[in-house]
Amino acid sequence: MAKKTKYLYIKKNWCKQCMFCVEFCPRDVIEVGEDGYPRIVDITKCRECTLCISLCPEFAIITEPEVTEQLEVR
Amino acid sequence: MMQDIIHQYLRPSKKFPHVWCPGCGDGIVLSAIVRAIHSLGKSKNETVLVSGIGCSSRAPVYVDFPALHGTHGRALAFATGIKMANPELTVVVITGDGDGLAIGGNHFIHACRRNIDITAVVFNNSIYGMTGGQYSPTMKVNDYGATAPYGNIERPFDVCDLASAAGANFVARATAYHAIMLEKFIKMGIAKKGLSIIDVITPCPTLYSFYNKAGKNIDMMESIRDRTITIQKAEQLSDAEKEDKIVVGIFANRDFPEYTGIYSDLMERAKRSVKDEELL
Amino acid sequence: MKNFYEIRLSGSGGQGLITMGMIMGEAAALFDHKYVVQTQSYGPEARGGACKAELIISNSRVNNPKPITVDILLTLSQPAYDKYIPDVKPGGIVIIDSSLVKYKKGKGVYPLPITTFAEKDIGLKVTANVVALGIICSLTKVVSYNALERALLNRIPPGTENINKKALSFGKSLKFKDNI
Amino acid sequence: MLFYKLYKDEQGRKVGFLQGNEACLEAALIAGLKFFAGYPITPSSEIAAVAAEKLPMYGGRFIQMEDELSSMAAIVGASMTGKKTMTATSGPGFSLKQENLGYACLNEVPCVIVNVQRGGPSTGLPTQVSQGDVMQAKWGSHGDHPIIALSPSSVQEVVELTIQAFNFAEQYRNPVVLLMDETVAHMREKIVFPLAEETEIINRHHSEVDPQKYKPFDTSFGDIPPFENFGSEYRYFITGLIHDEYGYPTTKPLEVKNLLDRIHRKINDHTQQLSLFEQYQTEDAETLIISYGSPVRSCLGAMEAGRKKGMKIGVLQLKTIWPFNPEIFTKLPSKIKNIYVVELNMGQLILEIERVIKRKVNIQGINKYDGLFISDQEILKYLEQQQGKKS
Repeated sequence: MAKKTKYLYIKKNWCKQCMFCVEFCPRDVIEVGEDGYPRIVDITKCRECTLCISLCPEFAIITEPEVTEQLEVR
Repeated sequence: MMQDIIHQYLRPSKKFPHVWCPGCGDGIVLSAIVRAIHSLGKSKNETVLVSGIGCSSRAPVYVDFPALHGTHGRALAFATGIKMANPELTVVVITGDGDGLAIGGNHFIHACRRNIDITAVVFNNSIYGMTGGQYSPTMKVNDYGATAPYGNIERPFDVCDLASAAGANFVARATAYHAIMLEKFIKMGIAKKGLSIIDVITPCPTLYSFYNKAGKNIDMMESIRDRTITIQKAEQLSDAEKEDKIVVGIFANRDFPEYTGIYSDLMERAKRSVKDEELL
Repeated sequence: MKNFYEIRLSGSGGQGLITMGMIMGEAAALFDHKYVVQTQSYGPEARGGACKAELIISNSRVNNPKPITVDILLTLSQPAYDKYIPDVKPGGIVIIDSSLVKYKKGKGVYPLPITTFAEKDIGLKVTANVVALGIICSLTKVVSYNALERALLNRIPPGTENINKKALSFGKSLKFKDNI
Repeated sequence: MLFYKLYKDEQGRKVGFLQGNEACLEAALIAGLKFFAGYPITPSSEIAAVAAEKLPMYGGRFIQMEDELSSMAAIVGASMTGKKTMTATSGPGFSLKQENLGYACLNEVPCVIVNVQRGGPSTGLPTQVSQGDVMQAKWGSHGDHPIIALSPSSVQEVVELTIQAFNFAEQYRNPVVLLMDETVAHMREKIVFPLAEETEIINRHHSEVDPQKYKPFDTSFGDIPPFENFGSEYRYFITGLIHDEYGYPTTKPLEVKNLLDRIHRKINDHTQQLSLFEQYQTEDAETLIISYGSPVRSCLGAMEAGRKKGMKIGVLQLKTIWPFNPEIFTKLPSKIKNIYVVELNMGQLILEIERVIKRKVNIQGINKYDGLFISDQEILKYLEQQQGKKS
């Protein structure tokens, strides 16, 4: 099975800027952006440990482009 | 491969973001519950979420299961009716420390005693969030709250000790920070026949933090992380050393007979006696 | 034969009065096809010294369910006798267990050592209530013997049919003279 | 352990010599009861005892909960799975049930709550008769909520109205209170249970909409939305918060008002169908006695005795207490000059009667609240005294 391209997306209109993802990502994939929301620094460093997803209280971290598309309309 | 499991379960007709404060652990616990249900392959139609009143009890409105947001403290009582009336259903109760152990304390111990096949997840943040930060039955002595301005003088319940003593088959504690462990315990709890209690230590970065100067949400999360020890580690510590610690792990995992199963056997016996009841 | 009877069965808790009331009521209502209402003491009263079961047996619809004064009074205990004797209507019938109760003689007063009969003649003290049923049946005719026996046999524990039948027919066979 | 036997009559109907409490549960089984949750309380305890013995024989389930609050919660939960459910209690327990009774009213969850009234307030007179909970049945839970309440006067009526209570609950998607009283609950009478073909049993109205489009409080089907079971393919959320058609919490004023209007309208617009009552000799009556529950028996006795003395007495028995039907009273024969309302309380339903009767007529309460049943002689004596005063 072909490995999927890594993908991480933060849905800003759901995010409440708790910054758990930034703080607890073991590989510093996410940082605080200039707009005050988390942003992805370097997706290649991500090991897909899923900690950011587990720790996101807002369900605002999305890992599949199709899901992003579905949710963006909401 | 990462999976957007929670997104498969959000109610399509419900608006987001949800009601909880930034940095509240409740969303973390809810997504752990959903992943646990998902990993057990339970059908959405046949998994019922039941909650009481309070911050945590708002959880079921967001996820696409049949769900009942009940009255304050009564989640386990509603859930008992649902499970008894249809034992085929998987019933998960979402409750808080105030909801589940103060106003619902009686239902809590009796659900444990009956050992009915329900999994209750206690979102335990030691405070009443929705009503403005009053002390709860799990607040530590000397912590502060809106109704404990001189420090709390009441000793807290240990949710796990209480549930174990009252007879629940599966009792475990995790924290919102240890979300993977939490998911594992919830999964074990749902899979277990009988009553399962999962006590989840979760931060209230708004009111608990305000009254106790516990810092921002990340400070609270780090504090939970740093104070957490395992049961094995706790056994080596003195009571004084354990004072401030959060002991996580499985406190009870046993196989007392489960209530609806016993009742089904009773029904078989009763049906056999119908012939005695024939009309004269 | 009157067409309206108010009856009180009284004694202390545990003497089987409530069971008697139910048997008599069922017999009159279901098998004699009368209008019947039966009530009884509840709670601490039912477990105490003056417990009662009451019946109204009538040929037409019964309105008041609870008798105030009675045509027939059975008393199996002293406290019950003392408490309920004033409620007997003029011309009413009083049946007294003379082995347990000190009573005042009078017209319509039938003292019989019911418990002693049950112990000696039937051989089982707890059948006193059934003996009493037999007495009420033959003395007052308020309920038919066949109906009473049928209702009785449907209620008692299996294996006790013979002794209960014996007790009922013994009560019925007694000869009475009222005590003036 | 059952204290009654059931026999079969020539037509094959079940007959027996039963208490009101026992008859209530037997009738509930006929109506389709499948789940009972209760907590011990005098004078309703026999209902739970019979439920514990009989329900499992017929595929139902019984549970004795830890308190009255949870019993009420459990029957609401069980009803959500599509089962017909019931609980039974008395005054003090009825007070505790109010919380989740209100929940059931708001969420339109069918269920039957039996309240065997005893003397109050507080622990009151546990083994004695009263009708003190009439207003509580209507107003006991906080907030405006719709309720249906029925009150039987004989054991046979207990059977009739218990079945009716389940039918109303399912038909109108609303809790129904069966207001019994200690007298009718504890007295034994001959009962004939109807055959299945003689009994109309109403079951829950289900929807035929696509599960994706189902809304638990959908108004497009009229005032009574179809109700689906938890565990079916219909997934939805219910809450004790004021909700929109999906069941989601709302504070939008229009949605709030529409919901409250609708849940009241669904009952009030059907007052005529819900209103059960009997009139006895009212055609030529100059004096009308109005009552409900067990005192109706004494009223009939007083009527018969009074008529023998030439008094033109009629009796109006209300079997449905709530919703209160004003039309019965506005259409009373014009010959009626005096109305007496007999209640075993300090005067509760009389307030409603006084409110709706506009024409000039003498309305008085005959009230007894000493724990004892009111006799026909007492009522007649009172009527005679009143007549004496006037002449």
